[in-house]
Amino acid sequence: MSTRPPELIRARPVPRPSLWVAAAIVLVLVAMLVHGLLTNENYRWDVVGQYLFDPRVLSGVGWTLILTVAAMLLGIIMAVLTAVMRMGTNPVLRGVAWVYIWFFRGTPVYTQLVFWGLIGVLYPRLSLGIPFGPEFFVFNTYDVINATVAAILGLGLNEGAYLSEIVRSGLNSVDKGQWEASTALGMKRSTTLRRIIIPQAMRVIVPPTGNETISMLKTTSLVLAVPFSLELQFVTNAIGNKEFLPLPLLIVAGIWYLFITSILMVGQARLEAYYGKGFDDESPSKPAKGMSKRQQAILAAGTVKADPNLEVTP
Amino acid sequence: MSTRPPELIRARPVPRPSLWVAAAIVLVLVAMLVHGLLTNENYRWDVVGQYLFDPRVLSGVGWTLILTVAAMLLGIIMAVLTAVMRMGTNPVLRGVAWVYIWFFRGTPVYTQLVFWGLIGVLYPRLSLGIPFGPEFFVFNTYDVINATVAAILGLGLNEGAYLSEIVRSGLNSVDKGQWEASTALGMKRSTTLRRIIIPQAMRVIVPPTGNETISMLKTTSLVLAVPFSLELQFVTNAIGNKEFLPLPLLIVAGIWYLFITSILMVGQARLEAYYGKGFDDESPSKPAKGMSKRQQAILAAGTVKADPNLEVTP
Amino acid sequence: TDSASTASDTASASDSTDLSYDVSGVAKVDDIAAMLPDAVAEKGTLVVGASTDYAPAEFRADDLNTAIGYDVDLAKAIGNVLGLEAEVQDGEFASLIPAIGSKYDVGISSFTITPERLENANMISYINVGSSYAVKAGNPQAFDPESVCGQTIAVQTGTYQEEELATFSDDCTAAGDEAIEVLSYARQSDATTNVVGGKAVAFYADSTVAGYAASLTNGQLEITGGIRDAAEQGIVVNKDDMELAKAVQAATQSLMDDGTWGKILDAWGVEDAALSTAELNPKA
Amino acid sequence: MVEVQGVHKLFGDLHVLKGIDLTVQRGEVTVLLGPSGSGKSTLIRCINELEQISSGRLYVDGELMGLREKNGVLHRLSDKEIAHQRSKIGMVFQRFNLFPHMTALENVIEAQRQVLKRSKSDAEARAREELVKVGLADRMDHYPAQLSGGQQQRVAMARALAMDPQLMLFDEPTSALDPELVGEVLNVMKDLADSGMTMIVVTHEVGFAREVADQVVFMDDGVIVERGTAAEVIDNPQQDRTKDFFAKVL
Amino acid sequence: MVEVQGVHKLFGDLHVLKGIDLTVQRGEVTVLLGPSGSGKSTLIRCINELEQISSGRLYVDGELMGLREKNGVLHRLSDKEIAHQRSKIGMVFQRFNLFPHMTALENVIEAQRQVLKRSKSDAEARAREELVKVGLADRMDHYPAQLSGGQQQRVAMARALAMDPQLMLFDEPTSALDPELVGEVLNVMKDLADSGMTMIVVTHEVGFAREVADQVVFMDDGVIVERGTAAEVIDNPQQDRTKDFFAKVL
Ligand SMILES: Nc1ncnc2c1ncn2[C@@H]1O[C@H](COP(=O)(O)OP(=O)(O)OP(=O)(O)O)[C@@H](O)[C@H]1O
Ligand SMILES: Nc1ncnc2c1ncn2[C@@H]1O[C@H](COP(=O)(O)OP(=O)(O)OP(=O)(O)O)[C@@H](O)[C@H]1O
Ligand SMILES: [Mg+2]
Ligand SMILES: [Mg+2]
Repeated sequence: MSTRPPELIRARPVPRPSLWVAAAIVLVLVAMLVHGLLTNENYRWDVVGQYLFDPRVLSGVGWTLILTVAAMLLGIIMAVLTAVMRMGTNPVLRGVAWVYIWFFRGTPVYTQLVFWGLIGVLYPRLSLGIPFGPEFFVFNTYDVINATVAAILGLGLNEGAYLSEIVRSGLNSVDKGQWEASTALGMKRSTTLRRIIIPQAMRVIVPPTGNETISMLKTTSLVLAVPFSLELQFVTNAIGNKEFLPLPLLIVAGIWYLFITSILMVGQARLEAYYGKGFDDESPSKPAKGMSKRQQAILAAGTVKADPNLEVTP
Repeated sequence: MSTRPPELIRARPVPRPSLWVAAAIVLVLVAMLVHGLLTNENYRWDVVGQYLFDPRVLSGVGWTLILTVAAMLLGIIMAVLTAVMRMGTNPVLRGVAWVYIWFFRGTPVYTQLVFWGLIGVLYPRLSLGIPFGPEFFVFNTYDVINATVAAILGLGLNEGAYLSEIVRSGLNSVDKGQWEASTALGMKRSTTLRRIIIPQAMRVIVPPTGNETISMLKTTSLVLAVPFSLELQFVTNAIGNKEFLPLPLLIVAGIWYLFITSILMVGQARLEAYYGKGFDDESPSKPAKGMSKRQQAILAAGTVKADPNLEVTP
Repeated sequence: TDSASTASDTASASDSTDLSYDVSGVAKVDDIAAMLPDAVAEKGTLVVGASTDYAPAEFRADDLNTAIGYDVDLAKAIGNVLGLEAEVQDGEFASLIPAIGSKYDVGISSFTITPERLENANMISYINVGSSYAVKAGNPQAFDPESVCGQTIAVQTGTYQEEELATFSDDCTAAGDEAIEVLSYARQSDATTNVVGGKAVAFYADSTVAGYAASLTNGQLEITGGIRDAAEQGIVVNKDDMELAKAVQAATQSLMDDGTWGKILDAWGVEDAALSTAELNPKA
Repeated sequence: MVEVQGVHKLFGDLHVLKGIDLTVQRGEVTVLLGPSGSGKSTLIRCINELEQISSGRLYVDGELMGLREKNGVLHRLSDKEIAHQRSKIGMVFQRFNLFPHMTALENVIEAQRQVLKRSKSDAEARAREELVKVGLADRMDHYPAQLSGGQQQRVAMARALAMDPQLMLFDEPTSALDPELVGEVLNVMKDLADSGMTMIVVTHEVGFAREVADQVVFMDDGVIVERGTAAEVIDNPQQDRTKDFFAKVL
Repeated sequence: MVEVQGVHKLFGDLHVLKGIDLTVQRGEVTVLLGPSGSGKSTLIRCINELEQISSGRLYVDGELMGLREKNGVLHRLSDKEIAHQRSKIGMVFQRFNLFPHMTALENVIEAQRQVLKRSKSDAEARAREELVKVGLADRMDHYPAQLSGGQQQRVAMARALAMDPQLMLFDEPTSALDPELVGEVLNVMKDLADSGMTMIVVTHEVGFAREVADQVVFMDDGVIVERGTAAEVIDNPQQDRTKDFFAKVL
């Protein structure tokens, strides 16, 4: 039996003039756009360059990243909690989870942030104790919920409502057979979730969560409602305001957002490759580089049905 | 053969005290929250009531809805266009679609809206003609792109970048066998897309699009960047500002958003039922009421794999 | 309370290279300090809320952290008279107003006094600021402040001038003329930029703000038509805290009487704006 | 061992089991045959309490399944009690349902640790033993995706057997396998039957039924049409429906 | 009718077809047999240009598939030309692949309208004719989901036949069907063979091969191991691999 084919077919591809026409048009348009961007003096590229690495801007970038990460972490915790509550049998907890999602999705995050910022005004003291009964600990609200905490709470709780549905859809995507097999073996719901379902659901949950992170990056700019005034958009606005040069400073912020988004998108693409490869076409394709054996195994088994690598709004 | 079982089993359910404890705790907390909401005088419910149906507020609601619908329509058009471009074989068009998505997802929509508002300053004249060659039509930019148009363009183009991935994932979710069958029958790519793939992909595309609509509702408040000053959030802020009563007017806006969101959520649940029933559990369940025979048939055939009813951020 | 995480800052503007008037010479007046409610007196600080994006009244120094401006100097001076340390904290309008009386003791942030507002807050008048139109240098479009109908005019959202323009516009349409196209921006700097950029013919703002903006845009803008119908601005105190309102009123009055207030405004290049009586809830 | 008495099952309005009576003796192998949709899967899922029956009574090892009668009133058992009843019954599914993120060995260890609370070393020793029995001594550290269908199905059997079941249920254990691989799974099942395990098997493999079944049950449309030995039901059916079915399948 | 000359197919580094030579005469029925993964599906997908071959030549009806030789240089055909070549070849898939949003009739009409540009009435008349032939006169207005697997597969055959193919390819057309439903599809295929259609059929149904095949081809691991009549290959194989395979399957 021959091991290598004698001569591979090397054929000329079909000529496609429309491709070149399209390419030409696009290149001209891009050239015009870039030309316009560079020469239009409204953009003041000198100012952009001057402020791009301003220490205040850099600190703004840092705070934006901190808020993004912290809010996403809180969001994920809330999301897993409520997703499990919604899948459970306890109608009260299901109701609570539903109301949480309804309320936080239904109201603008800006309004929510205003309220978190005002929480100390509305409820000056927080107490831990029996409702209508004795209180064990009493805090001055503003001691506990300072601006940073309020910003993270506001963003995180809002995000949790959106992530909750992602987590739920991830849990639902795991083949029912997996539930049945563990049930038939006598495993409890919680054990099944922890040991069997969640490890497999990660494939579906992680990519859109990456997406949400990209959105969150830009949503952080709303924390000026708290008011929290150290993140990127606020800082660049404040400088632009002061110098009467809002446009170049918007560009400074835009460049940073685009830069971080690009990094996150690369990360997301990696994650999608890690979790999703081999699902799109049914052929046994090469697993993504560096994928753990465990992950390859989940993938190859195809017990997770959906591949909802949906992108999500900011 | 017996047609009805002689006696249905009517057994007492397992007592679950934890359920009642949870219910009690939740009820107390809800009672406290409602009590706090009603009695905390910062909320000024009298003012809320007074402005809830103020004609300016109602007109704001109207404009918000108009913006939402128009931006979603533009977004859907852009999304289908770019999703098809990305799935195609022309590398230039694929590149353009990718850059579009990268840029519009990567920069904050607020910044985009600022630029759309300033487009007339940046490019005072729009011309239709051969690049670097003669111009056939020349417009004064502000005649074409007024505030409403700028707001819709800004929101719609941003949304298109997010929806694009939803559409793409919908198209990908259709069983590869459908592509192969039409290819084997000699059908062209475009015919296959139009006649075979898109009708089936709707099941996956429509629910998250409903979601995006819910998000868009609240994103419209960012059009103050254009500036466009007729939508709900702007109007209530302006009134709150004027009267020194920002909190009750935020609540007015919040109630309206929550109300419209609730309606949209009902609509979305209907859509999901319409498109998604019978997928979650593999049993042949009853199709949703009012579902067309055609839709039932797509469903029952199960040629669309994913059920990514993912919720999406605002 | 809020630590380094917000842009709040204590009255340390004098260390900054930014413009300011040194009020450290203003001494405590015991009679007036005695009028303070016990809670505030015991606290030892006067927390002042301000929306620090309105130069030159209240805005941020170069470090983006320190609040400066003539309102800020006034706040510090009032603090000195009352024997308190004034602390200016930033807040967006929506989070500023409801928090006066709890998070903030008073609000000093160029609030124009209107009858509607007086229904919901105590206000103490301290400055009389007119309105001015600013146009591109040389007024290339020959904007005439006396015939504004059909013009495109930028304004900052929520300002007194926004309301005024709405009224002018109504007058125009009532007279069968074209309405004014009002571009309402969230920030004054956006309004300014759009006049420089040519989207709007003019912007309409507090005369102080317009003058300051014109001076900062390197001669690209000029004031046209002079200072127009002036309106009083006031310090905001919670409706239910008459005691504090009266103490602040007395303190402000004493600063007017000893000339400090006039000197502060002089230092910021804002002349003729100082009021000579600080009136509590004036009938505007 | 298994007593099914007048069991009905309704899914909403759909009447799927219409009064099933069936007895399976300890050590006996029962093969369920019948056309698609006749309710075979539903019946064995009811025995395992994966579905709740709508009417009738079901006993396994003398114990009433899923219910307790106290003072003439029926009470549902708690999840924990049901899990306990279930742990006596092993089940092998048509689609294997191995845990894809665990190796063959881990698959067999998992429930022993979580449900029977066996020590790590005990569970592992037992798992190795069962995997050797099904002929997978050299595949223990492979993930399911690295195993052929027949090997996966044998892991699934080892996983069930490690729980010391008194009854094994099989729902079309070979119908998802390539024709070449069917044999290896049927062989393990034969060995198991020979070892005296009580088994209920849904299958279309008529050869297996002939060779191993003590009792063959033919179901159609939610009722048992005919039952008896393989020779009676398969080779000499009395009912028209049964004759018709075997005419087509054989 | 079909000439496969030294065809190799690589998926990346995976060498799936390793030099296949095969001739199918007009009117002949060829049955492909072989274990899973041996390359049977890949071979018929190459014939239909659903996959591009890596090496060798493939002729259908004397025409070189997918390529044109001009001045000694190979050029790929455009999508349009390939679609035209394809329209002469009908294909029936294991999983039917009917269009779920169209009725049986619409399924058969669609490609006639879009590809052959037949008029609406012509296409409908032809569709009815083909559906009657496969015995579905009374099921034309049903959606695929309302049809049994056997009925769906027959619609798929009608859909392919309405395009006037000169060659029909079948990839395991009965392996997704319940045992009871296999017969009806095989019967239609037998009729088709009797009518003189050239057919290449991948199937595990040895009975069908015996009855209908003019040529039986046994593949393993990307090569043709043995070929001949059914009597030769199935009942009296020469190669060990072939013997082994039929020993297990029969
Ligand atoms: N969860 C469910 N909800 C509603 N109907 C169901 C459910 N499970 C099964 N059914 C229905 O019950 C009937 C019997 O199904 P069952 O799976 O028991 O048949 P079966 O004999 O195992 O058939 P097969 O050979 O196809 O597996 C079918 O009509 C099926 O559609
Ligand atoms: N698109 C593809 N990409 C990579 N490998 C593929 C692809 N399609 C098939 N293969 C591989 O080619 C080999 C032959 O596959 P093929 O489907 O032709 O086998 P088969 O004989 O039809 O088997 P079966 O009876 O299971 O259908 C297999 O190893 C398969 O994994
Ligand atoms: Mg079954
Ligand atoms: Mg195959």
